[in-house]
Amino acid sequence: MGVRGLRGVARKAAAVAEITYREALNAAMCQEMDRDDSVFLLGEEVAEYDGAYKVSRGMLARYGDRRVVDSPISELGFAGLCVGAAMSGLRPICEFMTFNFSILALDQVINSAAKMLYMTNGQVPIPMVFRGPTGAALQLSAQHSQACESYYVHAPGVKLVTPATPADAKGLLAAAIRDDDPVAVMEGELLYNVRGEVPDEEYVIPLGVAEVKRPGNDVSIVTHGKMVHVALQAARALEREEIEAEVLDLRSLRPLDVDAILETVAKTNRVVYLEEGWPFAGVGAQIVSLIQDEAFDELDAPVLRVTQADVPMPYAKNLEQLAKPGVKAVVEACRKVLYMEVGIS
Amino acid sequence: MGVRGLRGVARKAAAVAEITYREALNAAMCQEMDRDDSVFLLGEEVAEYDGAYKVSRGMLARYGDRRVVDSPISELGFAGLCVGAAMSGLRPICEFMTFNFSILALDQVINSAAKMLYMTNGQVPIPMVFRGPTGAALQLSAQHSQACESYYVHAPGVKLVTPATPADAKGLLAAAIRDDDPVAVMEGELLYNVRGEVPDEEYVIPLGVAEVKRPGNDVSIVTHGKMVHVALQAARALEREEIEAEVLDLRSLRPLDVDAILETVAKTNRVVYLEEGWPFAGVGAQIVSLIQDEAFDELDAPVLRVTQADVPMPYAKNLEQLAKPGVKAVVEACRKVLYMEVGIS
Amino acid sequence: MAPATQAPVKNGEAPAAGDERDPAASRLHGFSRDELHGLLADMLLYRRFEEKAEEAYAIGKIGGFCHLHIGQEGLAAGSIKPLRADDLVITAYREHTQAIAKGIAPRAVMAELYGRVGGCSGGRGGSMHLFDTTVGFYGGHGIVGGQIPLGAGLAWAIRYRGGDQICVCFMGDAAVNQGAFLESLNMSAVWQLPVIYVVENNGYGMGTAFSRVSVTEMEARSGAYGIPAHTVNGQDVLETYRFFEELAERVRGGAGPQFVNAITYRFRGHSMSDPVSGTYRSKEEVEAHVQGEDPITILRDRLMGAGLLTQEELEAVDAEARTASDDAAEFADASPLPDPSTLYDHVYAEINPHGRLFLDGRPGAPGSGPEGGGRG
Amino acid sequence: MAPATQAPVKNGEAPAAGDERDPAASRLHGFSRDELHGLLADMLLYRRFEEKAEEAYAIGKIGGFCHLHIGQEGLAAGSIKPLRADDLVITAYREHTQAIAKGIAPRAVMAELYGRVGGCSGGRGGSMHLFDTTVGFYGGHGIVGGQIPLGAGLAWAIRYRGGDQICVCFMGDAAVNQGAFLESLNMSAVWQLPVIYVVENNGYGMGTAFSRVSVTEMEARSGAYGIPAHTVNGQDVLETYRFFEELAERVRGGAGPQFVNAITYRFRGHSMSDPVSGTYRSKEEVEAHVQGEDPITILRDRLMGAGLLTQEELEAVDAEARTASDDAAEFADASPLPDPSTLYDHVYAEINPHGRLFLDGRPGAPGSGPEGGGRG
Ligand SMILES: Cc1ncc(C[n+]2csc(CCOP(=O)(O)OP(=O)(O)O)c2C)c(N)n1
Ligand SMILES: Cc1ncc(C[n+]2csc(CCOP(=O)(O)OP(=O)(O)O)c2C)c(N)n1
Ligand SMILES: [Mg+2]
Ligand SMILES: [Mg+2]
Repeated sequence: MGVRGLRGVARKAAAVAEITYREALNAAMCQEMDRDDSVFLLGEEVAEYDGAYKVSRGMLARYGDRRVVDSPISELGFAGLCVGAAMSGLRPICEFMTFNFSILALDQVINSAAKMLYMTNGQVPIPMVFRGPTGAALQLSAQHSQACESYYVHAPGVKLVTPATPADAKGLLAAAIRDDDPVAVMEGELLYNVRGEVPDEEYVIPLGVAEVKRPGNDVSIVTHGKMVHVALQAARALEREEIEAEVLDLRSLRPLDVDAILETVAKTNRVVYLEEGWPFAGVGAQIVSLIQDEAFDELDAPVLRVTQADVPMPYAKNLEQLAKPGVKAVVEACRKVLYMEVGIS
Repeated sequence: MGVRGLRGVARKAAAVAEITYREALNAAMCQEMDRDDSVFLLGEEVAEYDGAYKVSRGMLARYGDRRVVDSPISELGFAGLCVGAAMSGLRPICEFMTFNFSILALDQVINSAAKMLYMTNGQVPIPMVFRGPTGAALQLSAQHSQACESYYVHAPGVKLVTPATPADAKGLLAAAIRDDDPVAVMEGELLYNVRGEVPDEEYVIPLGVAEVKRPGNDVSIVTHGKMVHVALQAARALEREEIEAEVLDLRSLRPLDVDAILETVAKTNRVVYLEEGWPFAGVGAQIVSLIQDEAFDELDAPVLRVTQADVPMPYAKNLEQLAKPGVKAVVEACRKVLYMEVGIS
Repeated sequence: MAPATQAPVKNGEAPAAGDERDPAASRLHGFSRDELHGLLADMLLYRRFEEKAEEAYAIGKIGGFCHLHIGQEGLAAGSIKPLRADDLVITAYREHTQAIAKGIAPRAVMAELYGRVGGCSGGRGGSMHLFDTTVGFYGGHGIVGGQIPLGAGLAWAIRYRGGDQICVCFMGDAAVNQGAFLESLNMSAVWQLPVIYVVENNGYGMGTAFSRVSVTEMEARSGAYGIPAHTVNGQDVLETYRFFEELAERVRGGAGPQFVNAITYRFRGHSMSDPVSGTYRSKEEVEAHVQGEDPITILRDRLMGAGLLTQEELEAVDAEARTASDDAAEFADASPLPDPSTLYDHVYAEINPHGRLFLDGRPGAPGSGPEGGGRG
Repeated sequence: MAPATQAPVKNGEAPAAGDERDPAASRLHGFSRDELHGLLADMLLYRRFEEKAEEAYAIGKIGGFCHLHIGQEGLAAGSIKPLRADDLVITAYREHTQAIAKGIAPRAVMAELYGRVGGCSGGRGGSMHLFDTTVGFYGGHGIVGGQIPLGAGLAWAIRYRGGDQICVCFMGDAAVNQGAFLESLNMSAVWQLPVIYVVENNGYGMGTAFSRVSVTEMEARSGAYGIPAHTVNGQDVLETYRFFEELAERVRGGAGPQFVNAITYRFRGHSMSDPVSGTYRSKEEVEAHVQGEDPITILRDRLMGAGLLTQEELEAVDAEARTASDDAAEFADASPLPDPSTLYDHVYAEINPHGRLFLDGRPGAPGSGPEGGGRG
């Protein structure tokens, strides 16, 4: 991991510690709240309960109830309140218990946060963060298992990052908080316990820089968020067949590291896009469109996409497993873009 | 127009009349309300005011206030109320004054309407229509000029049609009302006054059947909704350069007439996708993805997309014109996929 | 302070046995001995059923979120049992016992929790999405407040058709802070819909006491729309039953929408992953409620006090409840997982003959499900 | 019935001149002659300004939606003029006169309506999105109810910083049926934010009388959250001014959120495309209000009745208003259209050095705007 590096932009940190993704998010918020009093955290259960997923553990005690605030279950209202606070220059971190519930708040995200700077001719930036888990966990059924990237990335005006590792969680969330635009930080319930090395000291990863999480020459698995781990598993499976897959983690969907995408396309000429969400007008559709537009002649095969099955998420364990994009589907897609026989392994 | 025909599925109507798109929508609703008492119309200003855009003119007088109902300005609430009524078997037509405002209601569209049938294991169909204008009219600025297709088409469970002509307006809206699934019917404020021939008698166009609005052999302009007219204008401009553009109007985005898309690709080998909305994860992205996946070898050039500029819609007349996808951009894109010099005409 | 926390029982304090016993002995509050035993049996069934579910969850037979109603059974029985079979009920995600009360077989509920084909939603819905429209149970909704407009819509449909059913729409106390509450109550009032909105006021939304997210009492919330507010002690099943019996008939008769603040208490954590007590409520608080406000104990004591229930009878009723719960679990366990080929079923009601409905490269015909994900 | 329709003036009936005149002559309601002339001049400016806008719209100089405030000027002056310069105002789309009242120059407002660079939003916002944060005017929002949570947020920020400003958040009568109203008022009450929510109750949301979408009176709407409700006659600028002057200081002093039902009436159609009368209100109703409830006429008559205004003075004030409006229109007309190269400006505050922000094939550098649309 980390092979491609950060193009020299991120601050190089000496000391690292192995912590969880959850702790990394917590560390990023504390890092930024320590340096800037205008940063505050607001959402359901974030204070007294330490967060529904314990991401804000200890923060109420540390910062008090002025800056760590439990809100009523009023997604549209508290998201809008945060946008309003940002209009006057504060830097709210608006936690959605999960992004599923943020569909209720989407009007404030799109019509207020995303469009504000433009329609005020630059007078009113919205320096805030929307964060929380997106996508499926385990058997949470149709209304609690939706990947929400498409809804946040379609409208210009919002940025979107999807950290996959603890280090990225810290660095990207910190960058999102410092950013002068509204940034959605989409996490994963199933990622919170993932452990990894994270720089101890101040750590910020610039938005818009993808990372090759695993180098390879034969086929590129481009992906983001939680699916990075599925891609890495698939790459390990392919390794056994002597196929070297490169795993490119976009990390940021807006801004999008187009150069990194074109680089990996040029390197392997074969691409699979893997994402957790539905296919129709998903993120992968845009990536395919971009690649065919800008690297049409570099492709040796159509870009294949692996997505959630185009159905609402079922509850039953077996159906859920079928519906989720899995290692097997990725491996088969990779074999297919390599014009190998499919369905053997 | 109508060259490709309806695959013999639509009822052939003898008598036609030239009416407006607005009148055609009205005719479709009356046609269906006459034959089925479970159909009703609910929305802001639809009754006493005859509709904000006068689409429901005369319907209150004809059907009474049991079936033509003015609602408070409560998009989430009345959309949800309609879904609830549909749960018990009624067939609501839920009018959004414009789809811009329906972002407030999106939770009920996605989490209730789209997912209901699935999570009830087929027990509770949602036979309803969401309808109203989408996209920009003239100088309505950022919050009133959004094309909302992506938000409605991403989640499986909702169908989406985008009539471009009066005849399509009548036939597709009628089909949408009869359909047992939730169907979004996205109209256009700038289309309401468009005139065209519409069958007088019962008229239904099956969902999922695209129509070649203009045949041509050199390049395909694939599009939907209001942009069909821009495509036809572009085709006429190209004709002057002896380029014969085919204009394929998808009419329905879910279900999607993939055969029709592949046919036109096979015919011209060069495609431009034109849409009113933003590019990132737009409908066009999906169409590109589909074409490169299923007709990779048929393409002589990358599929180009013409979309709204990736900015919130500005108010100023000149900026708005720049931001909207226009004839010139389509013509240039067509010339580009034909590898002709661009920027001359 | 949330009502449930400070003063769990606001009114309807149990009168002395002498006051409530009918002159014709062997009746209480007008209920016959059989009816009383029936209510006791109902509540015991709910309790044992959920204890069984708790066990099954612990050993991984049930997954996902699982929100137990334990402690709130008086409300389930007292509000749903007086309804007519063709009345409609819609609710949130803490709905196992409400589903059983409305008439879904414990087997079908348990199998749904197990995610099996025998479940009332075919295994696709799970704990939060129990449905059986044949008994008038319209789910089972997971977005807080999401069911409120839907409930208004069900009531709308009743009125539209000129029927005389009513709709009962349940929600948690935290749901009244969702905008959907305002919009739905207002429309219900404007259109005089036959709907009763019932807040199951257990004092907390997850870890947040109602008093921390509201400066007013619950009763104040419906007046803005001209909807009458009522308070009922949900731990007293007899009071609750009589109350809903009467209110349902009034609404059936055209009284228009009503708002009920039903005081209750949740004996378990918010869901299986939330400890029973800890950060947001003390062990003592929970203990006090379990001791003093258990709807089952309250009814049992009254029946025994009135000489309408013996220890043996109680044990027999309880044994039956346990047997039914075990049976439900056995049924669920034996019920197969859904057929993988049905993955794409029921996304759409009409499989349209034209075009492609599913955009992952599969035509959507049943049986064409992918092995792990779709393809864009 | 909507208040404005039935009884446009609910309280604050103008007392006889003798009652209101100060012992020290040449004062009325405690206002000095200069102050009174100032308020008259303000309202006349708003009126003439919007009449000018109406003209400009008719000849196509202004496009899109254009919602005039004519008839409601008493409220604009009476509620905003008593505020401090550093107090914040946020509102909906019928905001031309509110913007001027808070301190945006008529030139900058008119140029915005014209869509020119000299506009207060650089021509990008238009009539519905007037902004100037340097005078505390935070827009200008087009989604009905959308500004209500934003207003709560502005007030939140004041409290967060320990400031003593207040936020005044305006909305139309129809906006109180949006869920955002409940959520915002509730949060404001829970957190005791320094905000005044003002309903400009002109009796109609577009073509719908308030009475058709509410069974309660407006005053009933805020009690659910424990927020005090007040009613003021917005056609009486003096009453309105004194009322807001006092309320603003109370809120500044920590009284918490307030709700004001300001009775007013719109003399024009909902927007330029809506006829003044017709389907939803009769010609007679409008005429009666124009005759009896014009805030400018009311003040004029009182001043004249009290001997505080002569016909010549009135004409001079009016001439000034007309001159200022003409000047604004001339300025607007002379102001250039925005530079096409700025199309991609201000979508993001930070043009990130990494990656692509704009997905239509253009890197987003200023000056790279497309000729008609982007490219996916
Ligand atoms: C819109 C939305 N926001 C947040 C959640 C997460 N959540 C699930 S239940 C719950 C608490 C609801 O409390 P209450 O309404 O009082 O019902 P109870 O659980 O006490 O029965 C929360 C916050 C959700 N499901 N939906
Ligand atoms: C969410 C939303 N729904 C609908 C509309 C269309 N619309 C614009 S103004 C309006 C009426 C609002 O009336 P009111 O709040 O009373 O304000 P007034 O126009 O009387 O000042 C409507 C329905 C909108 N802009 N936003
Ligand atoms: Mg609760
Ligand atoms: Mg109004």
